Amino acid sequence: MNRSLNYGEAIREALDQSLSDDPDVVVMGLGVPDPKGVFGSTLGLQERHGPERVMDIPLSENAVTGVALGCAATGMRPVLVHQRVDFTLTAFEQVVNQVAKWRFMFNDQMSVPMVIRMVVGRGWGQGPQHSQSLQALFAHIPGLRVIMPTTAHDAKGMMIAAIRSDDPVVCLEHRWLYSIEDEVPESRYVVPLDEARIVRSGTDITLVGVSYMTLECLAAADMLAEAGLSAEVVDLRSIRPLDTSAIVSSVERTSRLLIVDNGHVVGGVSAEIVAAVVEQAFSHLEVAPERMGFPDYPTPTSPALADDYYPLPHQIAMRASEMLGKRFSFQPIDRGERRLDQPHPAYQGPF
Amino acid sequence: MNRSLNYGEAIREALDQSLSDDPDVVVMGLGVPDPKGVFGSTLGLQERHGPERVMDIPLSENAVTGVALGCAATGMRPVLVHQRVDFTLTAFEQVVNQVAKWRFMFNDQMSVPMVIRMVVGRGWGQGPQHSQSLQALFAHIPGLRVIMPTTAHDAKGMMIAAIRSDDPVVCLEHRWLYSIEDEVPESRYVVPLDEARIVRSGTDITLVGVSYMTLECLAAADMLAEAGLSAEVVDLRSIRPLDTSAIVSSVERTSRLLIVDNGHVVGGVSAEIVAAVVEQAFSHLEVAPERMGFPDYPTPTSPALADDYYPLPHQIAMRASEMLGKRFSFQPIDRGERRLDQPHPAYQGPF
Amino acid sequence: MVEEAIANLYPEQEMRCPVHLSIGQEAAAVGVCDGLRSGDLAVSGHRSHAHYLAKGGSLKRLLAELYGRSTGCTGGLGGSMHLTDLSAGFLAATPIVGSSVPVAVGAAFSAKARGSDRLVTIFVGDGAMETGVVHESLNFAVVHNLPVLFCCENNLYSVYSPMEVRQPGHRTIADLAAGHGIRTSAGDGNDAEEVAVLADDAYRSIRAGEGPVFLELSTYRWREHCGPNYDNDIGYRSLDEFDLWRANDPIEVLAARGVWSQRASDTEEIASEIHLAVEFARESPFPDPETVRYPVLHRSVS
Amino acid sequence: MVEEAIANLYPEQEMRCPVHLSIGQEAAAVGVCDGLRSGDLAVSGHRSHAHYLAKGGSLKRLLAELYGRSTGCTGGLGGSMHLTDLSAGFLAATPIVGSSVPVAVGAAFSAKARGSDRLVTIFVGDGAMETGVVHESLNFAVVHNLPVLFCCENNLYSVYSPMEVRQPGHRTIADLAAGHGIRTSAGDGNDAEEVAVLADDAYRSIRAGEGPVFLELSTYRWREHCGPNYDNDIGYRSLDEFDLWRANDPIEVLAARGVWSQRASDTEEIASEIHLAVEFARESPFPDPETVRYPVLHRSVS
Ligand SMILES: Cc1ncc(C[n+]2csc(CCOP(=O)(O)OP(=O)(O)O)c2C)c(N)n1
Ligand SMILES: Cc1ncc(C[n+]2csc(CCOP(=O)(O)OP(=O)(O)O)c2C)c(N)n1
Ligand SMILES: [Mg+2]
Ligand SMILES: [Mg+2]
Repeated sequence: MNRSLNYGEAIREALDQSLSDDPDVVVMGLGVPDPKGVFGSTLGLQERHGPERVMDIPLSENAVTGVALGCAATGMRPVLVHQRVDFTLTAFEQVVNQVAKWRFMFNDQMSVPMVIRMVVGRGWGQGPQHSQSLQALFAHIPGLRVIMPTTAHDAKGMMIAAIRSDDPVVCLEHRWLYSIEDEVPESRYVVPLDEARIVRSGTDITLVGVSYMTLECLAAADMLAEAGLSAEVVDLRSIRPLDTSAIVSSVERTSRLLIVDNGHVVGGVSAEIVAAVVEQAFSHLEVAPERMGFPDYPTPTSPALADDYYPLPHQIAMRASEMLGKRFSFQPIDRGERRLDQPHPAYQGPF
Repeated sequence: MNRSLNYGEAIREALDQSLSDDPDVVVMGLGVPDPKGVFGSTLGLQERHGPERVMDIPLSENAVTGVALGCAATGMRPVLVHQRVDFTLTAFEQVVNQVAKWRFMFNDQMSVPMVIRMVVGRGWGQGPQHSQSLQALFAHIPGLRVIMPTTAHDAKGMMIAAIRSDDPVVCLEHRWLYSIEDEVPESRYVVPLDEARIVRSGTDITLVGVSYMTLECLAAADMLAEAGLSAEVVDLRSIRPLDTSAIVSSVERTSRLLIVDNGHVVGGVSAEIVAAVVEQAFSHLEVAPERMGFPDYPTPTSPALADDYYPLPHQIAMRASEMLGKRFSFQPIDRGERRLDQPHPAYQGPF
Repeated sequence: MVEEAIANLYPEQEMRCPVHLSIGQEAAAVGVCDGLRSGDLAVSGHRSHAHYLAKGGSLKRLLAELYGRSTGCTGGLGGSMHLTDLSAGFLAATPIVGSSVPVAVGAAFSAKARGSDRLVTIFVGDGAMETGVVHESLNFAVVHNLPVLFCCENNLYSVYSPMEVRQPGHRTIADLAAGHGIRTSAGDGNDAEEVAVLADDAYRSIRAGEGPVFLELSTYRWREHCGPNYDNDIGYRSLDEFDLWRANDPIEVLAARGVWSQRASDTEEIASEIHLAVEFARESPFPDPETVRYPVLHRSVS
Repeated sequence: MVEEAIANLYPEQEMRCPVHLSIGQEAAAVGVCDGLRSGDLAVSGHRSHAHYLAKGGSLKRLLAELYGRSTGCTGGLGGSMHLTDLSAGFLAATPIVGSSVPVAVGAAFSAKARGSDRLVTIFVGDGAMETGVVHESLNFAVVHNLPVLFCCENNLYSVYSPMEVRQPGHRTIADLAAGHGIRTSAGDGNDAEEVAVLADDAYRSIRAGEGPVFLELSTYRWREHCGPNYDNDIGYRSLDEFDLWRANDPIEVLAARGVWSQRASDTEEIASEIHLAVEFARESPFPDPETVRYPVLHRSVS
């Protein structure tokens, strides 16, 4: 029970177990069986389950999304894997017009049990076309489920749930989470696809984190605690449907809401959260909910510019304390030799 | 000055004048020179400006978007035309990864002066794949301008501005607006791409309408007026950037905000408006801002179902009056013989 | 006759959805579906009524769907442009051009993966051959040697756009497909017998595991692109051209050859079947808005 | 040598962006760009350094870009994967596979529309041929008879994926392109002279208004897909295969033929140029975050 796996290994185990349990599951995507195995998440699967069930594809993301839909509509449970969400825009038509709509427009006569895994890049100069985080685009489309697990534990449980789900599930995985370990049971467990999780209780303000930003929120909560402020941290996990009630009930306790999205603020997931919370908990709010996330321009490549692009824990703590009417000066986390375009080494579970 | 044109004619005049004024302008799209001329909006243009400048394309929206980008980056000003926004999802990769980002990621060394016109379908059973209204997807992407003119007057002025703009502009045109007339000057005038417009002043509540929904808001404002309530109606017009200050200053006067989007509510443009207004005018709000729009499922085809899909004036009036703490019962507009899957005949300018 | 009935009734405005009729192109549908077994699947695009019926779809459920009724093959949710009928082996028709093609390929992939002897036929138009996704689909089908027939009904137009502005004149559509290394053939799409021979030939080799086949059929649409009327007056095609194709009526072709004679009793029988289907559609209830408002997503898994 | 220098310096972690090196594939870039005039444009994808330099790009600005400096060809915003240098006639390189191809076609369209004699060359890999957008682009170029050369460097791999899982073995990439009715040729991509002859031949016919040409060049990437190292140890390709291609070194090919002999003085000169460029890059300032935060949109029009 105390076994540790990292995020990539956890996903691999979910795929491995699903492939073993259900002959209808197939895994396909560019590089799935290659020596790198999509950052380790598909390593060894082809050897274990054969080239018919774990396969590479041509550089045709659009058609292969349709192929997966054809498989799903005729009884299989395909898992499509993309090394960057940016690449999957080529398949956006299939996802939005077809995958999301078949079950509805065909009057529930068939379901579309497929999973589309997309990795979100960050750092090391991946720049404008390899590090977008486009969950908001999928979050707007009825018929899709959209998840962004943060911990290795949730990654495994939600992946198993996604594969078993009869709805299409889009799963966005942040690259910087891959090496982070957490307690991951060996059993085939399921984490619900539509529930946020309180990762740290607090009383003064609710911080909602999306994916990697949940870890930054936890670090910010530490800083706030040192300053005597108590932040509750919610790991959103489900982007569509949103678990509004979990957030609302947290805000009913703390009266303050700061969302830290891993994506553009404008027109993003954080806007929907604000709107939903305002609709349901207006009278509980002491101050206006605020949002942090990516600024309103594409990701620049040079580390000199990219360092400035992402919210950092001390900035989150600062904003939270301002919402509480305080003004402390929080110091950036000590990163030793590490530059900001690499993941923070200290983030390790269990969470 | 009192000349009337309908929306389609107004766009055609904008294209015609732009083609005449600037040899770099070209217009391309499926069916552009055909006998129907994209609902009339491109009729006669090929005859006037030649097949090199006004042209049909192969059924390759994705590549042609790249072609237009290549034209724009080398000094031309292409206008791409699509008969449905749904079709343009095939080109989403080009729009998001390339068109929106070139100017930024190439450090302003070139600009991308292109316009992508997309018609939004509605009614007559166009159903799940021909009547989406996906402005929220484009609104999330930095580097794009996104507009949705409501009146024929604005359609012409904003189209001319869009063509002259050095940024890529996505213009979404609601099919039901095409036959509606308004005063449209013959001159080459410009309507700013980033300003909302107050179409009706009021004191009790601010109704923000998106595209066709602005007309429904005006009808609702009439009903409210009969009940003694004074609604201000704002025609959003610009989806990206949002004219937040216009909305905020209206809300500062009325203390109440109801947004009626022509699109899905969840994760939509209305969420961004709520979030922005809450951030800037929290203390002015008497009640929580509310949102209306399309429900969280795809558009069904049967009129028996589609009738229920779109907000109607009496429902808007009802919601507004509830936000004012009143409860009136408003009657549906009398549509005579017309069913709800056809445009309302009474909507005519000047607005 | 079915589609003529639709065309006649459409102006009553009770079928409130766009319809793309196949009148003039019937031979392709009939000839190609002739060799399909009931366990095989057909997939189509925006112009799909003929394919649906030829694959054994229910006339009643089709008409009810056009009339937006709950008894339609998608319960009124899809309308003319989005059909499905798994009981007839008709997987789906969807109207984004090209977009249903990879789905058909996926169905063939799944058939092969599960060791079934199912075969899939996908219908496309000449315009669809300009979409990238069709090329990606052809390549995928060839690489995986899938049991799928691509049937292209080349009716010379994409809406009102002639070939010249869309494709080069010095290659055929079959040539284009052949670039992918797929077996191709081509024939007269207005001759149901010829079509059936070509299709059967294709099915034989597909069933023998020799991989996908591409079939180009030349044909012509008589009515307007979308809607019930003739549109030779609007000027995108010549009356001469129309008359030439009109003379090559797929039904007359068979009749002239004596293969099929449309006897008065047949005509009557069909007419009465159509009549019954229309009645059925008209008398069927509309879907109930309350039931549509179900949440789109299934309940969570556990 | 330039890219070897990049490979050597990369582990210092001062070039903080992904790099896709062309070592082993130089002959294609050099031979194809040889016949381009300065007013012509080149466009590329993720593996673009060689194309950029061969088209006359600045070594200093390239290295400064890799080092993320404000003096880089995109001021540090783009990095290795997003290059542009209009002064060198290098329109753009962008790394979404296939995505820059229609843009190149658009540049050719615009050249033709404006009556210029400009020609555009677009470089793609074998993997890109599997993307739908490349097919749409080929068709568009042929229909409009555009002045564009499609140059495909077939290095047998897409990342670590071999041809078998992506394309059928019984047709070549040139065959595939030929389906579109485009003129094609193919040759040894490791022989710069042969490449130049094929390219010049293509340019002659393109400049004569005879429309686009497609050129398939076989070649091989020596190092890993992305990054500075050799990766023959990870098992996706055989050492035999590697050695075979290694023996066919594009530079040795020329040297053996006596066309070009790499004299010590040349080597020294190049080394010093590289050294200077690296110095330039290292000493250049980083871009200023303040200036990047400008609003993305131009001011409104009036
Ligand atoms: C991606 C996309 N672009 C445009 C359209 C609009 N459209 C509907 S049918 C059609 C023509 C298709 O031509 P073809 O494939 O030859 O079929 P036909 O109508 O001739 O049977 C077009 C352009 C669409 N449905 N999808
Ligand atoms: C649409 C898309 N899918 C996937 C990728 C990831 N990717 C980057 S390069 C590459 C391989 C391309 O192969 P090829 O075209 O043969 O070029 P090569 O690397 O061999 O020069 C892939 C799959 C991408 N950049 N874009
Ligand atoms: Mg056609
Ligand atoms: Mg390659």
